[in-house]
Amino acid sequence: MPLILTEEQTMLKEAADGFLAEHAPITHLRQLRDSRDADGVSRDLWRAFGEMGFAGVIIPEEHGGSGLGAVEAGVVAEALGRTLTPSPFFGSSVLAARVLSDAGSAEQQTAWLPRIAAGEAILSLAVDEGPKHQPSRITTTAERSGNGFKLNGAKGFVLDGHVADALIVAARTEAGVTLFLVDPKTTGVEIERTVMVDAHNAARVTLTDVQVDADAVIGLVDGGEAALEGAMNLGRACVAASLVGAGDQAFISTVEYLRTRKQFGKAIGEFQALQHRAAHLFTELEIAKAAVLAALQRLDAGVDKADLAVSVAKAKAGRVAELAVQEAVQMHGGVGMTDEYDVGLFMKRVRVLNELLGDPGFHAERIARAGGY
Amino acid sequence: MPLILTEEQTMLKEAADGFLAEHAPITHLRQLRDSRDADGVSRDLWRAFGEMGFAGVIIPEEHGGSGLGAVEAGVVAEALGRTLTPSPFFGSSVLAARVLSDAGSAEQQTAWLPRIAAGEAILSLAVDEGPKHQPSRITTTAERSGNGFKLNGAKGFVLDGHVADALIVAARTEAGVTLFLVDPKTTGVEIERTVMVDAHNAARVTLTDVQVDADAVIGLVDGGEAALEGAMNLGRACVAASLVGAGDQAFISTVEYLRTRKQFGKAIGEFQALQHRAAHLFTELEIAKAAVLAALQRLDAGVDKADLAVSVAKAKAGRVAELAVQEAVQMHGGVGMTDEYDVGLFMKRVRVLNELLGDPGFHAERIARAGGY
Amino acid sequence: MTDLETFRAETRAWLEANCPAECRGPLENDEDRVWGGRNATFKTPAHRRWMEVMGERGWTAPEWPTEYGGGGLSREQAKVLASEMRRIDAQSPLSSFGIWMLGPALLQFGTEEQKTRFLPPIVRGEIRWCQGYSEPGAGSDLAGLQTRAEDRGDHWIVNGQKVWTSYADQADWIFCLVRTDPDAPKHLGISFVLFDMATPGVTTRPITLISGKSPFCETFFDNVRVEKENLVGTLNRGWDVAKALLAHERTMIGAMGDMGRPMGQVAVDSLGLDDSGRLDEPMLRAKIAELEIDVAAFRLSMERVGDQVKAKQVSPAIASMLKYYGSELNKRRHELAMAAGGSDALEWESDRSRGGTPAREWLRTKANSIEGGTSEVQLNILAKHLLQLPGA
Amino acid sequence: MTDLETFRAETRAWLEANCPAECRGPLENDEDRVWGGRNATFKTPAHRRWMEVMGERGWTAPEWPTEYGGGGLSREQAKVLASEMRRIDAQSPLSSFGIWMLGPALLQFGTEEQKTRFLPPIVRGEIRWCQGYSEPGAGSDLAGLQTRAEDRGDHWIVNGQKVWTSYADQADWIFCLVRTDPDAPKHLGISFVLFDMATPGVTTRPITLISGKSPFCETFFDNVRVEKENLVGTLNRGWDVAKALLAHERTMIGAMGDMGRPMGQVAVDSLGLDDSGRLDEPMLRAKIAELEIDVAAFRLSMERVGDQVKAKQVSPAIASMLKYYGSELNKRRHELAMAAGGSDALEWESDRSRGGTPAREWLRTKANSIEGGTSEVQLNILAKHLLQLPGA
Repeated sequence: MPLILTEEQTMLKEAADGFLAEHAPITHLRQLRDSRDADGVSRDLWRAFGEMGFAGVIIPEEHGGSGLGAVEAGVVAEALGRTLTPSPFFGSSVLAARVLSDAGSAEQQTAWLPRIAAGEAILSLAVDEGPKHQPSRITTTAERSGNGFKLNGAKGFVLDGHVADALIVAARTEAGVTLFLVDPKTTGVEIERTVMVDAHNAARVTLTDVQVDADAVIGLVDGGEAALEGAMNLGRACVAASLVGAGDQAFISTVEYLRTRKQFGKAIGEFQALQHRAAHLFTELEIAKAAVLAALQRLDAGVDKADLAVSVAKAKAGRVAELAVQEAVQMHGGVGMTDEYDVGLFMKRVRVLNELLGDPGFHAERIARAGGY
Repeated sequence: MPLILTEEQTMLKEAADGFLAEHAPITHLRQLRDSRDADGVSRDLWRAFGEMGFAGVIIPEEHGGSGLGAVEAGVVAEALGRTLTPSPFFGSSVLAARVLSDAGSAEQQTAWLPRIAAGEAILSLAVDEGPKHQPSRITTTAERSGNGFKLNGAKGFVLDGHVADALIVAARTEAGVTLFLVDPKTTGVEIERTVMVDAHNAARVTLTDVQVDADAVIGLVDGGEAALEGAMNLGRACVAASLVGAGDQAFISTVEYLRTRKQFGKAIGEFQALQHRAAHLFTELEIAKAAVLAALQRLDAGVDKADLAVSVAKAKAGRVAELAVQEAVQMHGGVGMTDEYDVGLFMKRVRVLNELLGDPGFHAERIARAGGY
Repeated sequence: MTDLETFRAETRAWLEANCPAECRGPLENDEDRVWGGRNATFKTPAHRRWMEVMGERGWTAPEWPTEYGGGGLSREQAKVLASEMRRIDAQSPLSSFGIWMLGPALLQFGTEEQKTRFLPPIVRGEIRWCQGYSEPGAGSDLAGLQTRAEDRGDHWIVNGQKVWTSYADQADWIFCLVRTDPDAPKHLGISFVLFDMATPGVTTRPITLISGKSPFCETFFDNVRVEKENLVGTLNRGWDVAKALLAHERTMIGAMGDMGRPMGQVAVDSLGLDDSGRLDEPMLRAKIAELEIDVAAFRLSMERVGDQVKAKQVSPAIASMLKYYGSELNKRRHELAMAAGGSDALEWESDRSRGGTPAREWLRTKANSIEGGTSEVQLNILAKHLLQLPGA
Repeated sequence: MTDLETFRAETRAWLEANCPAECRGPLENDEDRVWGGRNATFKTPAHRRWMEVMGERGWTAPEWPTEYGGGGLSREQAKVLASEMRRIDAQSPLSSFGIWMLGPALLQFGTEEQKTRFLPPIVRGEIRWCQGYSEPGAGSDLAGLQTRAEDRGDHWIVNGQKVWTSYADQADWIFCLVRTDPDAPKHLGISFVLFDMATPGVTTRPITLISGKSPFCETFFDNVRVEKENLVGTLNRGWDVAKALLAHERTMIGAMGDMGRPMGQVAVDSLGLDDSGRLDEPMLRAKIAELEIDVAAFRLSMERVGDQVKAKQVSPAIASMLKYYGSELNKRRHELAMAAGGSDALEWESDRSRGGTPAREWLRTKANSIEGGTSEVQLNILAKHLLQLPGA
């Protein structure tokens, strides 16, 4: 398969870019942030997302979704990276939708997938516990209790957890990891919104003797790891796409600034030292784009070692986006440091996306382990 | 103590630079290399080194040396780095001289130190065994046998081992490491010269049931580690000084080339991209110089954690010298790739010095371990 | 007992007697600093007292001559004073751009009258100064500034705009670069002048940074009257004064790279160790070790440059080297601190993150390589003055 | 069976029948390559036969038109041929700058007569070509070349010197840039000409590189006669031909970054694993993992550029991106290979190091970012053509 978007995918990209430019440009983020919006995310926008088919991009058509694949989810994620739009896309449309589509019971799917696709429900996946992404070391426990389970533990970095209609909680059971669908209103669930540096949304979730029924289990008891890993890999590739979107957009603004800003009697883009750095960054971004598209395509193709392609993409996109926003602020000079200019917002968002679902170091470690060294 | 050379040290530096410029400029290295000299090193030059007081720079005056310290040894090492002169300085005047001064018996000192100082004898320290410097994992053994010991093992990267009048071999004994003074003509000692990429000299030494007397032991049985580590730290700091010398000299030639070479109708040093890279490299070199001088001063002062200062110096000087020679070849362009120009010789030498007594990764690991992480 | 030992003993006794308990121990946060000035605020009355007693003795500016209110100490005595203050963990009695920047410039370029008039109130913390250099159109190209001063006989009328004026909204006076000859080559038509921020026509507006609120302001001059007696140095040669002052600022900013706890420890606290006793994030660990080597080497380099300057072995342009490397290093340091902090460090408002301190500090460091001359400007200076490359 | 399947079956059968056993399996070293030419040498008679049978079929240049001796294959067929050759590990029958570089230029710019005359002997390996571009004074500034061609009616007289002429001492003919109008702006007075290296006045001298002996030569022209019929393209517009040809060369050199065994494995072989199953050099390990990520991403980027070029979604200047990144990556790769090899890799002549192969390969990679246009030139091209920065 060629490493370029198909015609349909290109149309989707144009639709997503167009929709976001009109309905959720960066001013949308600023408005939510500066008004100290209680949710930090717009439910109206989210429903419009549903109507456009973006919220249900990977959800099967029989459940009201668009029935598309990873590449298409990545296209939407990249567009969100360009406009920095806060939305429950990663948590709800990618991670939760994928877990439920893969491992959910018919009842669970019927109950939630159409509502996610319509942008009516927001679901959140609760995996991380410490400051770093370490999904192999989940310590939240679920003990058998009555007809179901009793959950105890603390989760952090739960995307949009404070506005979630349901949580998917990964907990350790006797012989593995199990995924639970938890109503946030259940006794013992405490949710604290954590306002993040990028004005996107996350929460800390504390579970104290939270009693859930047996039908809260998604898939098999002790058998949640595969669905979790599958969803996270899709999530990682989409986050990588968003990193490329954010990095590339910061780069585009910077090149424009280089062309127009004058110092020492000429456009600063005439200075060869900046030209070379910009050309280097361009190169890195193109290479990151290839890695991200390849990872998405491989997820769709279900090939062996797609997880490694995902790690390459997440690590590479992360490092490159980091370079892009650093160069963007530096080349913008003083104004790049002001809240009034947008480049700082890209720097903040890239920092968060880099931490999300494993930073470049986490993925480099996966590459090294898989390479037997 | 100020981080600059004293007046006496400056005079020594001028003497060393002057002597080498006259008697052993880079043409001396080329002559030895291109004539395929059997030794790869000039004994006449080495005796002249002795007469100048360089060969015995750290050897106490009562043994015919100059009785100076680490800073002075570093001054000579830096000068050798600038002219790429092959000489037994590291192996004989630094490592072996330090081991014997620190731990040798009166007989051993009397037998060897004056001859090293005079440039009449060449001694080599045999530590490394595998491709990397791992002095904590010596596997060469010395078993008690008759009135002495029987040595077995294989050593590599033994500086000037093929012309050594005596070898100091680090071997594992029952409860530690012991240092042995071994006559290379002893039965069971096989020495193979390994012509190195930089046309400096090293050898592989194989020891098969090599019988030595008890008086071959330097210092205490099982107690050689301290003397070994002390000598290696001095050696590392001196190698770092040589790295700075080589890197700085390559940089000086490059700046000169930038001023004179014309392309696109102007001196290539007018191109801002090259200016910034040169200025960055200048900065790195100045910082490396500070780290090296500080390490040498701390060794002389005998302060706590001088070993960490040495690791900082060796790692920093190594990385910076590597950058310096890479930039030198690249900025020289095609001619930098030719054997006719000297920059390639600097690249080769820096590669070898980087590997010698622990590469930057080895020293970074020491820093991390010492930092408790 | 040598004179210096006597001085140490006396200083120790005096500090013990005069440094209030409230003024010992680390600052809790930057807002607790004492800046002095007409509208000075103090965390406690003790902080005011501490500023005043130190100011009276001239020890807020220990090496300035006593005739201008300074401490009149020798370099060695000043080092003793500093070490004795460190010994009891005494806070700085006064933070002041007057002491750090304007004072040295006035001592070098000012008239006797200016020194007598302006220096003592600086020492005593009575007048707070700010710096008017950068303009919206003239950032790196500082000499391209447009704020103009029209000659009106015994005074100038100043019109224009400055930006990045630290604490302009709280300062009493400003030292400012203005264009006094619009027809001269750009470096030659600039003058260095002083005026009161209360002069009619001066307005300020704070700038919000990506890290949040900031001390920086935009400052507007609308027909501001400036007396000619407040010209420092020669007319149209203000660039020389500015350069001397910038070298000072650069060394200050460069020194940032030297701050804070060892990064390895920061990371261990956040992430813990693995079974082999190594930081439980191998890739991050490798980057931290490289950083720590660079930090250690940079610290030594600052020391060496100090010694070289003292021994007159180096050009003053070397300040650009420290500025460049120190600020890049500090940025790298905070990138790693953010990685070590993980998602905890991403919180922006929580108590847990002390109001987003790690993230705000991280973002703040991005200005290090811009303020006081960008990294690019420093590299240009090095290429020109230290490498003497053609056309630099 | 589709046509392509039929073609595959036939190709497989033909290769089985015609590719000698001696020509299967990896080349032992670079000197075993078949370069053809008047003075061709062959490792074995089988290697000559292999070149000849492939040449007859046009399969040394599979996609060239049959009328010029080529294979006349479609892109899909050519891929099948390549994959079938890989299947039996067939060695390349012919290495040739004629096929890689001159041929595509002639197909685009040559006259019918030139194509008929020069292409078939290239395909059959009868004439070996070399490239005369760089000059001592004109490296990166290729268009600054000084070799001049004086007009003498039906021929030119060429005088000057070239450098970095690969295999000039073994080539039969040269394609060469010469200045035909010394008064024109420098890009406009250059012509692209062909001549026989046996012409009186042509001499060559090999260049020794830092990695040892090399295929590169200095080449001198002393009153060399060149027929006007051997001009390719338009007089004084040789720069267009040269540029087209360089883009080709750049992609080739960039592809270097893609070569070889995974670096992690190379390092494990040399250094082993620690108790936790990780490479026993933690700092090196971190660098290798970063390299492998970059190598994997670069490989994908080459694939993507190929697909973009095919879909006409990208400027041809993109070749500069691959050239730049690929050669820098290859240099980094060999730096790490040297670190992984440790002191063993420093040996220069021993059998153990196969005559210093690791070190010689490492040193050789340093030319990657110089030959075919330096990294700096590639960045200039990207800044100008892809970023459209002013003054680039």
